[in-house]
Amino acid sequence: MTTVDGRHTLDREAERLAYKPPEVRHDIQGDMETEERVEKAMHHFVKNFNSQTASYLDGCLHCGMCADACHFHVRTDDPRYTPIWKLELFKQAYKREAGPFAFFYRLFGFKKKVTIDQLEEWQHLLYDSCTVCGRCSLVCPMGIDIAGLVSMARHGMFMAGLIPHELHETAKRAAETGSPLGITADKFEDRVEWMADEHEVEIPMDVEQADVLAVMSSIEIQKYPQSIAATAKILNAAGESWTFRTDGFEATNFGMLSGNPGWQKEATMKLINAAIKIGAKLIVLPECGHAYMALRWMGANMYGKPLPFKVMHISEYMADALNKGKIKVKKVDTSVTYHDPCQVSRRGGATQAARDVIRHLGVDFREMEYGGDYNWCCGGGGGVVTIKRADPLRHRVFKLKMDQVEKTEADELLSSCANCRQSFDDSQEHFNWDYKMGSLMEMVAENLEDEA
Amino acid sequence: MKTIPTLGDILQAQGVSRRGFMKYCAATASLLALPPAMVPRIAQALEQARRPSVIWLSFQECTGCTESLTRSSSPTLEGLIFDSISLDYHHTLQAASGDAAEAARHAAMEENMGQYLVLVDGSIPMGNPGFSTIAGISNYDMLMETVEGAAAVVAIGSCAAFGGIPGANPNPTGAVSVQDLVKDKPVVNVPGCPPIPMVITAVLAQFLTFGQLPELDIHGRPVAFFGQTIHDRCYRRPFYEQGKFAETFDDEGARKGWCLFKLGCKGPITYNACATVKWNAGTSFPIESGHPCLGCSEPGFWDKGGFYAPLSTGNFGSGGKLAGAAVAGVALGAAAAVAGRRRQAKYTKEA
Amino acid sequence: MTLKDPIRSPIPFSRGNVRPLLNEIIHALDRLLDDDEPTVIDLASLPFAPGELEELEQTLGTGELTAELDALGKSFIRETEYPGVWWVEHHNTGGEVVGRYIEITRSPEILMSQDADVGAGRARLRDSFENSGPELNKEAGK
Amino acid sequence: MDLLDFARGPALQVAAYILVAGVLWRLVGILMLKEKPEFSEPRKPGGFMAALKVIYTRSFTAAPFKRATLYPKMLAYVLHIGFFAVIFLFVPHIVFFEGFLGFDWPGLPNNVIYLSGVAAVVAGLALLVRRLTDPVLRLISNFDDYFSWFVTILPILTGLIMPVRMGVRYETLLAIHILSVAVLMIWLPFGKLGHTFLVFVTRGTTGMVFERRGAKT
Repeated sequence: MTTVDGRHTLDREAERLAYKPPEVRHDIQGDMETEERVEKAMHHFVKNFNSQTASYLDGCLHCGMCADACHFHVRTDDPRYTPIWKLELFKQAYKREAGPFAFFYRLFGFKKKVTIDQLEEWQHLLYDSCTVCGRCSLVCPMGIDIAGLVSMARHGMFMAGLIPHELHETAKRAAETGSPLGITADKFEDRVEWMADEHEVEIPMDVEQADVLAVMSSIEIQKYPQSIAATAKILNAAGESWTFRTDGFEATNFGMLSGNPGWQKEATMKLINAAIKIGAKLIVLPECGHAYMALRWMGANMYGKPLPFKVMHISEYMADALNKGKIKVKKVDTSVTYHDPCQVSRRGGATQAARDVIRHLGVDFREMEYGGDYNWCCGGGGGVVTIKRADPLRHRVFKLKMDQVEKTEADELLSSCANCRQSFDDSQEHFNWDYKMGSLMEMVAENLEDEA
Repeated sequence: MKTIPTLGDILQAQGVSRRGFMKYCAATASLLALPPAMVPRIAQALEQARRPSVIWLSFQECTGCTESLTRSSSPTLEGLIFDSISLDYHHTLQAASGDAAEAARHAAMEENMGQYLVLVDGSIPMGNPGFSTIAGISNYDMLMETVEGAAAVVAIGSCAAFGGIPGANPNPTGAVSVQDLVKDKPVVNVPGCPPIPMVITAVLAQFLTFGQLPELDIHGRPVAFFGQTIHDRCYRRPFYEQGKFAETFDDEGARKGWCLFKLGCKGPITYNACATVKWNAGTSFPIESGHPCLGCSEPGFWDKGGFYAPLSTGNFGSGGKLAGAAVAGVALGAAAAVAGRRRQAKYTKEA
Repeated sequence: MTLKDPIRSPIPFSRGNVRPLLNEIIHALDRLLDDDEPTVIDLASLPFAPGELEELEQTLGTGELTAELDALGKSFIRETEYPGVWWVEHHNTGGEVVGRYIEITRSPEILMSQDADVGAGRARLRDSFENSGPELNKEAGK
Repeated sequence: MDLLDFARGPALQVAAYILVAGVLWRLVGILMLKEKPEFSEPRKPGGFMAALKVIYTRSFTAAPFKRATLYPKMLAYVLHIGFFAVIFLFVPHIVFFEGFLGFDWPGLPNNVIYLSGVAAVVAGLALLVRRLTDPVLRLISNFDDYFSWFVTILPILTGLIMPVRMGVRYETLLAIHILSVAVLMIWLPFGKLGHTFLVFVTRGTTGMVFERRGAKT
């Protein structure tokens, strides 16, 4: 390998002043005709054009500053990873089909029809190289929410059957079995029982009436089952009337990540219905970033009216409980830094919650340089962690995170997102990076003061 | 053909000394905007110059141009130039009238065929020949007849040069300028409303001295006088650069003599010599008296959007049309949005 | 040089045309001394603000020599405080100024007696001398 | 009618009609598309104040991006401020605006304006060079970017030539200057120069969406 630090490759064959387009890799799903694919992509692009997206797509200045905010571009210097370039086809469709001057764009062919070759090429840009982390949205001088647009552009890609296989399979499994990792209600019940035994904690399941509905993410159920126990401990300690439900336990939403609004709605409605059924006043979301975006901010829009209950991320719940004295924690003698899940902090607005919790833990907290809202993404968000072929790129990008974390010289790295945790674990393994990575929720659960 | 005395002869006959003549030559050099080093050459040329015959035609005019030329108290040095020409016809100034006057004109034309100068003030009505006649002859006919044997034509004042006030919108008489009609003779324009008398004199002096017409700009005006804008030669220019402007005619800026740009001064686009030659024997010029330049020596000066409208003001026309454009814009935008929504609806159904 | 010479008017700093013109005059004096080349500046060709001309005239001041010429109106020729710099003004018979010059020369051309005038004068003198000679002699002889 | 009359009259008139119609066309065309419904429970009041807040705050670079975007931002500031000074603080221009607005405001001495204009042009050139050399910008740029650059710089250049003159008659230069402004006015609503008005829409939208989430704007 000739890569020295990933940024400056020793490629002596490279053409001067030109970039070498990486080989176009693309997957296809289904057996549609080419034309049908293009049509589908176009139709589902167009469906998204409302006054908000239109102003965004019309407002771009081509200043290119978003490139400087994107970890994929910063780490590779590949101009194609410029965030707004990832939306080029979406923009092209907008200008031709729905913009104020669409008629002229079509009449004079100022913007060509999107082609299958382009769509295939953009698969890599819209999926493999975008975690929808939204850092670019903050640098844009026009204030364009680029990340939000990427999510919408994915609708067209999904419907055209032009998304990475692994993501498609994961999303499909989620739609069919209710969980991206194929965790059925029975399996969930098993795991919950196991954890209840293992950690000697009472875990209510399928209670008919409860104030709080707790939900989990598949990654936790599968990979970090102690989270189930931790959730239970905290909710018990707070004295909540709460329950897990087998008819609504999966918080992740791969319909959203992959770009299938139908599946997204299905997954969201399961949770909403379960909560309504038990008369819950609150859904506590697990340590998962995109689940927060899917239910907290997009849930009501899927439902078509305001939700009859509140939605909180577990970090928000903990902060609230600690601030109100509903739970108490022992002081922990360690130094920690905190990795903000993009969808919870930067895009979700709950940045302060985790910091409140950390304050209560009394640890030596070391904020990363430009932590919080400007945090570098773990590299695995937006479904990227599921895309196998994107691994080398994701690892390359992770270097930024590593540097940011190491600079704090904290003993431990905390986060509040199982997806982040998974990509940390994977990248740690890849780099043989020995760093203690933990869950904020688990730290709280382990240090609860009993009498509270 | 009568013998034409040289200017030297005339001056000698009047008992003008050589020193006086030198003064005269220096003034002429000054007049022609020639460097003082040219004085000996001018002296030499003038001594041998012969008195040309001049026919002055007045058409649709106000006599202001003639006034301008004759009002200065005589005898002046410029006046001497006039003494050295033979003004054979000028129906305002000459004693003769009617047939006798016309006879004088014809006589001058015949005697000096191909040699004489025609000076014209006033514009020529093309709408109806009856709008302006002299001795029953239409202005057009008289002009064309007279310029036939002329050496050159000098259009005096903005009316003769560009149509001037008679030619201003809506131009009821169909007034045109001399250069619109005279195509086969050299035409020198000395515009201004009125023109600076010295400039008229200078053109004659040039013809007299060197037997040729001065160098002209794109509007047919002598470059020596119309080569620079009022703005460029204006003593108030430094105030323009400093951003100090009179806002009204009676404010502090006006009293302090600041730039009159905001009061509609057309100095920047007006080519004339007022700022240096000045008026009333060098006393002052309009800006010095506190009034913005009207741009009277420019074509169409009457129709330039108002004397007191600043030069950089755009002429946007009626607000109604702008409102119309706004309505059209909203309509087009709405139509585009509806079309976009339709396509969306169609696609949603198909998808 | 005279004893009066050291008294000089201070040159006020102004923004208009006066300073550049004074600079011009200094260079013209250089040319006069170095190359024996006179210069004439035609003040009519310069745009003066009200008062500027007076300011210039005051700045240059009045020197040792003032001459008045009467030919086709008066002319005033005055050496300024700065020898070699002459202020020349021609007026017409109506008293209006027809030309205003600064001449940088040892003596303005107009002060010189002109050959033509000298010749005419000689002729006039000779004429009166010859025509009135006998009477004069007779008177003297008495 | 000479060139100057044409420029001051019909050319400016038509340009003004197109400018007004085009701006409204684009704004209405965007804003009349379907609304995005929003039912989520807000964390903070969003609304109009949030829009205003972001319209203001996005004029400044967030600390983490300062280093990476310093050069283009600096140039953009110089270009914008220089251009604005030239447009709105040059007295003849103020008089132009007063002509249809009916009120005026104090201007700056011409030397300052000339300097601003030169600075704006230099910044514009530097930005163009960047656009032509930076791989990202080369990739994402299209005709609009170059043409918009051209019609923006042109009026500044034609304006700056006026005091220099270079042997061309003033009224011709003035006419050319006004015509170049007319071109700018005509193009403004349609290309990326639309950011002059869209910036309020895009920033405002983001302000309203993200402020109510309590998220970083």
